[in-house]
Amino acid sequence: MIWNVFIGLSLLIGLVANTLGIVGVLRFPDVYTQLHAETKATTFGSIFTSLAVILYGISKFCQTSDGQYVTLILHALIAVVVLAITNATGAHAIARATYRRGHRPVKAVVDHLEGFSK
Amino acid sequence: MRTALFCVILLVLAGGLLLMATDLSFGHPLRSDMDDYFIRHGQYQTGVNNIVTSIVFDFRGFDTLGEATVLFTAVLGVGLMFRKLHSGEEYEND
Amino acid sequence: MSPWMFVVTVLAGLILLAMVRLIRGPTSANRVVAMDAINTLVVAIMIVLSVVFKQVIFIDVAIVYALLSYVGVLFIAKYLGGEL
Amino acid sequence: MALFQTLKTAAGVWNPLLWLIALAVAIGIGLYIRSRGRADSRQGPAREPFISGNPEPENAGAHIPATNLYWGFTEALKGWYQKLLPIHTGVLTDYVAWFLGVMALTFIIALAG
Amino acid sequence: MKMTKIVRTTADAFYPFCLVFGLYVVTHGHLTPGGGFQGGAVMATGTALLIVSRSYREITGRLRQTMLKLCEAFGLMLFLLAGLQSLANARPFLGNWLTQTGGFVGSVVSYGPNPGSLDTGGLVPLLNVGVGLEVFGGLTLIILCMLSGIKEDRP
Amino acid sequence: MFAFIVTFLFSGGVYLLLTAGSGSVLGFWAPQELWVGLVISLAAALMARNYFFRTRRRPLDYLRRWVRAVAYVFGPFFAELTKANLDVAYRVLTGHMRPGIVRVKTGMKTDAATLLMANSITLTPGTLTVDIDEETNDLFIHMIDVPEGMENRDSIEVEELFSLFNCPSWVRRIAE
Amino acid sequence: MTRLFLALPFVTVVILIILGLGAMLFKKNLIKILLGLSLMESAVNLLLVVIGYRQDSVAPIFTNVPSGEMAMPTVQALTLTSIVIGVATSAMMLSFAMVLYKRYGTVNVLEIRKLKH
Amino acid sequence: MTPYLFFQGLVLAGLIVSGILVVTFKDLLAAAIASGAFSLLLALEFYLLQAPDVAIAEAGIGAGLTTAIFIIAIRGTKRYEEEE
Amino acid sequence: MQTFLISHLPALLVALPLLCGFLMPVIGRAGPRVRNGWVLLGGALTAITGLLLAIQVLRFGPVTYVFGAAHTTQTLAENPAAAFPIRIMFEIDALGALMIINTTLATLAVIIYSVAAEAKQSGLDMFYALFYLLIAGVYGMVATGDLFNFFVFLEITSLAGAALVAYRIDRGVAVEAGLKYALLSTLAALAVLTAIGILFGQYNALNIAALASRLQFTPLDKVALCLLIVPLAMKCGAVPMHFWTPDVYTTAPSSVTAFLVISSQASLYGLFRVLFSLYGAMLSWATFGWFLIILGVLSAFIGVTMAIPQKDVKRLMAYHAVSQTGYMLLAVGVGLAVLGNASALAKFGRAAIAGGLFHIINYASCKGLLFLTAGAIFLRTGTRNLNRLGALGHAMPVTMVLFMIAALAIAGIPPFNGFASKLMIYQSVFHFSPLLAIVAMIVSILTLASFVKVFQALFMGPRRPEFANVREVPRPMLIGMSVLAAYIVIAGIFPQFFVTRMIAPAVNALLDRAGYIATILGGI
Repeated sequence: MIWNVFIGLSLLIGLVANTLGIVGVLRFPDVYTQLHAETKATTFGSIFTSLAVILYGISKFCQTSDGQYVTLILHALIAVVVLAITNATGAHAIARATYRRGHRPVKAVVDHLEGFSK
Repeated sequence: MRTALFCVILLVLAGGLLLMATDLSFGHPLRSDMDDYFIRHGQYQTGVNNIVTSIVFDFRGFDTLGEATVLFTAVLGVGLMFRKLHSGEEYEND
Repeated sequence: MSPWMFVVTVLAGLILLAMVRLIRGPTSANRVVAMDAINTLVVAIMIVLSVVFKQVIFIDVAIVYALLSYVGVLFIAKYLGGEL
Repeated sequence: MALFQTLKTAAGVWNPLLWLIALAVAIGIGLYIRSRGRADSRQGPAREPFISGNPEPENAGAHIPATNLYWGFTEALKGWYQKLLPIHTGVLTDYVAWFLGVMALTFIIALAG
Repeated sequence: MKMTKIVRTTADAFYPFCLVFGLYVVTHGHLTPGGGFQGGAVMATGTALLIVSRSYREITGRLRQTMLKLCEAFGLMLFLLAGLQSLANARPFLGNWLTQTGGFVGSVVSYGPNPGSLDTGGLVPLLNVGVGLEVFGGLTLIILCMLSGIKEDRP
Repeated sequence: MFAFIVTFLFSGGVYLLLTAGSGSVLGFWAPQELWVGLVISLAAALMARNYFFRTRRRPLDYLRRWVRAVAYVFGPFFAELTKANLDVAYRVLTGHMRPGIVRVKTGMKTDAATLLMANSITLTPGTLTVDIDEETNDLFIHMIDVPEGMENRDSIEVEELFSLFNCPSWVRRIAE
Repeated sequence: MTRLFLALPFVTVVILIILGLGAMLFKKNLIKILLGLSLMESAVNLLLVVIGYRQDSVAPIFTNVPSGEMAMPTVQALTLTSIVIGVATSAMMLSFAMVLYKRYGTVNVLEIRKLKH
Repeated sequence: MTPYLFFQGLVLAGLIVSGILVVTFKDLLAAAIASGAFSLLLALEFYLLQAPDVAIAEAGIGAGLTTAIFIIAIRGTKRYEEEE
Repeated sequence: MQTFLISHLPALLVALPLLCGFLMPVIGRAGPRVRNGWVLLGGALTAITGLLLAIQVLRFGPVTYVFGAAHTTQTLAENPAAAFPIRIMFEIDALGALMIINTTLATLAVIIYSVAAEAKQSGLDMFYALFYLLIAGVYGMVATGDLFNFFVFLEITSLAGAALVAYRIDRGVAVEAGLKYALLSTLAALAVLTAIGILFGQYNALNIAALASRLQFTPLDKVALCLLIVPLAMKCGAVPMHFWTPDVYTTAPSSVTAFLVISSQASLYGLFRVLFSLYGAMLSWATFGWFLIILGVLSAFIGVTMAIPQKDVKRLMAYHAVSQTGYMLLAVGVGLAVLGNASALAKFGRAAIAGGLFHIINYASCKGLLFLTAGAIFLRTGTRNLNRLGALGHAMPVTMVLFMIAALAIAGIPPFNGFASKLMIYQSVFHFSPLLAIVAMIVSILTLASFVKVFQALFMGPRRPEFANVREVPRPMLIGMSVLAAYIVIAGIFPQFFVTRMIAPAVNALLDRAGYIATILGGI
């Protein structure tokens, strides 16, 4: 039973984080701030929904000790790790491309990258 | 005029194809004897757990050969497009 | 409706929301952001759905998905940055 | 011999061997008639081609370009060609449109009839 | 032109992962979702990562088109010769002459859900490997060739 | 040769993770999985050895670093990530922001450390890596809320970005 | 309502096919036409898979599967074949378009018409 | 109507929307991005239809490589579709 | 050993060209001599396999081959009453054998020709590899008994064809034609795939015979029929959809053009197969018979009138290709229209179909030879413009004779083979509708007229200075062309031999839908 509480909690956190992330993508004015919302919030949300799956796998494994739940846990873990790294790097790539394209941050107070060119 | 004609063509095609939505039902195939055979016997006959793979590589392996050939053809085609021409290799096309 | 299914449905709704950014996004970079968000959400959906369907092997799809859409994003970013 | 049988069509027969023999006979007759002619008939000014009194052109100028060969024919069928040639636009979209149009027409024919 | 150090390092780190995962998908094609095409596509994505993170000149210095062509031809020949080999084993073309023999990849499988074992399937894993190699070489070559097309006009 | 071995070990580890739960040898693996895994890791290592690993280090050291990396991901990094999300939630709900791009001196010496640092920065509160100075490994980050006074400085130190833990030192110990 | 949702997959397929055809008929840019074509290919793949779906079925893979009726596997095999064929044709036609742009300087189909009459 | 059907309806709606975007965007890069998102959703749909093999293939080939190829082709030609 | 090879001929028919094609990029690295040797060896082996298989079919009846089954029982359900094939099968009946002979003839000629004709070009190993894939695709299309497999081979054929059409990339015109071909082919293949999906969703079978035995002819089947026949008619170049034909045939290298004719005839074969064997008894014959007839008449007339004002020699010939395809569609359409009327069928329908099928192989040889001679002229002079060519008869006498043979044959002048098939078509069509026969004859006359023009423009006239150093083409090219010329003369002098041995069984196979189904469903 205690597992179910944790699973439910993780799912809830994941949902809230994802929702906030998407709302951020919709509300924020420029690419950089949207990337903030997208990268952090949706990655966080996906990690928590996957954490729920992992917890589910652990609880099932404790009950049945079936090999397939090991697979479930490990594969979910790998998916999450891959997702986190690719999201962070992808966000960096998009941000850099946007800057190189000439879009400057909206209402920026400081821009050290301005004169720095390759 | 042209646009109207094209729209009529598209409408007729859409109408004909929409028959699918009424005659075929989603989730309840009309017949499935061949697929039932695959599901019941495929695993034993080929020793493959994944029935899709057993069909792709065993029951319909020849299609897969053809498909690999298509990919090979595309690679050759792309290679032909971006090959280096010999110096002075020209064909008159008038 | 099980909690898993509820989560999945809400996430699908979020995908449709993210599509609003895909439609409106003034520049291509905004659209890439929206596509990235959709991508992340779809991976989450796939992982959760493998519990709904009770089929462990489905998670492989999610891994492939997370891995491969990254390449698409990188190509678009490289093009946007004028480096391709 | 199956090889030498006559080809039976819906309403008649056709035997190429007989035709070849007939052809050979005709050629033989022609050659015979030709050999009976006078050898010196084309001497003198009769050899020169008569081109409305103009002098005979040089070798290269004697060549008639292919476009001019059926000028009369295409001129006579001008109306037909004026309809036909603009259809061949060379635009890819038109090719696709004709294909889909025929398909739509066939849909109507098949589903109605 | 090459992308930043961050992207390059990520690509380098993911490259062996892509290869291993692709080969995993290929070799487990008869047990889990996947197979030759999907695994080959994953492996090709690994090289696509390398290609996208580096400049064209650097990547052509490292990835040889000849090797990829050989890889492709080898995969196809594996497929075709495995098919022709079954003629010699009194089966029709592409007959599965290895399955259920108890040998190399011929463990006997009975009907029903089971966790699955790698040494089943007979010819199928072999064909999977062939197609995987072919798709890997082919898709990489396509991307490389198309890139060479856009690099031609720019010194 | 050394790079080959490290890549081989990494590939083998990934393969073992992927196939865990398939049998009972050594707890989780079927015997044929191990053989196939050996072949696959060899093949992958053969192809990827020039990319995956470029610096020279002692093997035992390597292992220790991996353990540290796992600890980092589950400890400080996760805490920062949580904080980042609270931050994002705050911004989304209020819309308060004061963006800017600042230069951060990291002082990282290797590529891996730079990567880890950059990804940590991207996933932690209010910061996003935009560009990198290839020579000095300095990062240019987009901050959603530049603190008062920071816009006047030429560059900032990386430690200023993290409030809960000293992530940069973790990163240095993992990957340098 | 349920009937509508049951018919929705097929309706989607038809809508996507018509969208692709519309792109091919009304658009003048070659790349756009090819995008429409790949859209149609996806739609046909979707049609094939939708045909083979059975309600409340499980995937046709026996590894660690819960008991239940299985979806039809043949169509999935056909779809696999068709996906790879799709990417092959797309790649080839796109490289044609690139070479064409290099020679003609345009990808507008109204200007790619050296061959006519 | 089951939750499954409702969820599937959402995904199909997303498919249709992104399909329309692919056709209507004048900016070819945006169209290619929309095509990538379309492929992602299509893979999710295949996943829902219990076809994980096809989903992997679509995710890998459709979302990753086809997007890459289209981007290269757009780089090799030109980005904007001119007005008629 | 012999029986072993004989029993596996259908598999080898496709496997051998594929083997040659797959190894070509590897072998091509060993140098041009090795590569040419490999090309010729592969061509010879392929041709021998095809001929042996065709002879076997014509002598001993239809051949079926099941791919991948250990025993024939594995192809069927356990209940013999509801037996159905689940694996891919090749089913080669007399019609398939006719197409195989056709393909073999062209393969031989074109391979020998191309070794000399294309010798100085770049990317040749890829060129020959694609050529072998094209050959394998055509063989597969005409031999297969499985609808999805037909689709796969259709794709191979169109993709390889498109890549070969675009071979001459230096000006971009060829690439334009290749793009048009590839795009239309892909569209056609997609339509075929949709039809396959619809049929599979209703009847859950992919084998043509099994599908035919289960067909109900519901409205959805009518949609599938349209989705099958219109693309195939487009691929064989019937008139409102013929626009790609001149573009593609003009710009491709000549050896490729000669083989593209064969590949479009394979589509024609598929069209007949769908109409007769798959749908057959279900169709409203008159509707679809007239559909074919109208397509045929339009093709014949518009094709030939478009040919006359052309000034590019290959483009002119391409329009003639459209026109000649019209004859086949017309003749078979007449046969289809009277399918329900037994007396009319016996009186002239059968002869009409025989004429149409005989014209397939005759036309392929004539048109192939014409394109090959055009290629020879292009090789020596570097132009295809009729206005600039001329007086080549002095320098290239053998080519001139070969051209004359082909032109006379395709215009229907005795004693060449074109006359025999055209005579059959005229007479049987005359019984059906005299007007159609008159149109067909007018078309024939116009064909002759335009070839007189070509002949005059190419070979006649006094010597010209710009072609002073034009020589006869190399011997391998002449040999390749002579293969086709020999067939033209032989089939022209002994037409009855071919009709009784090849065409009549093919007509029976085409009309005997129950037999086609029973070969697979009843025989096991």
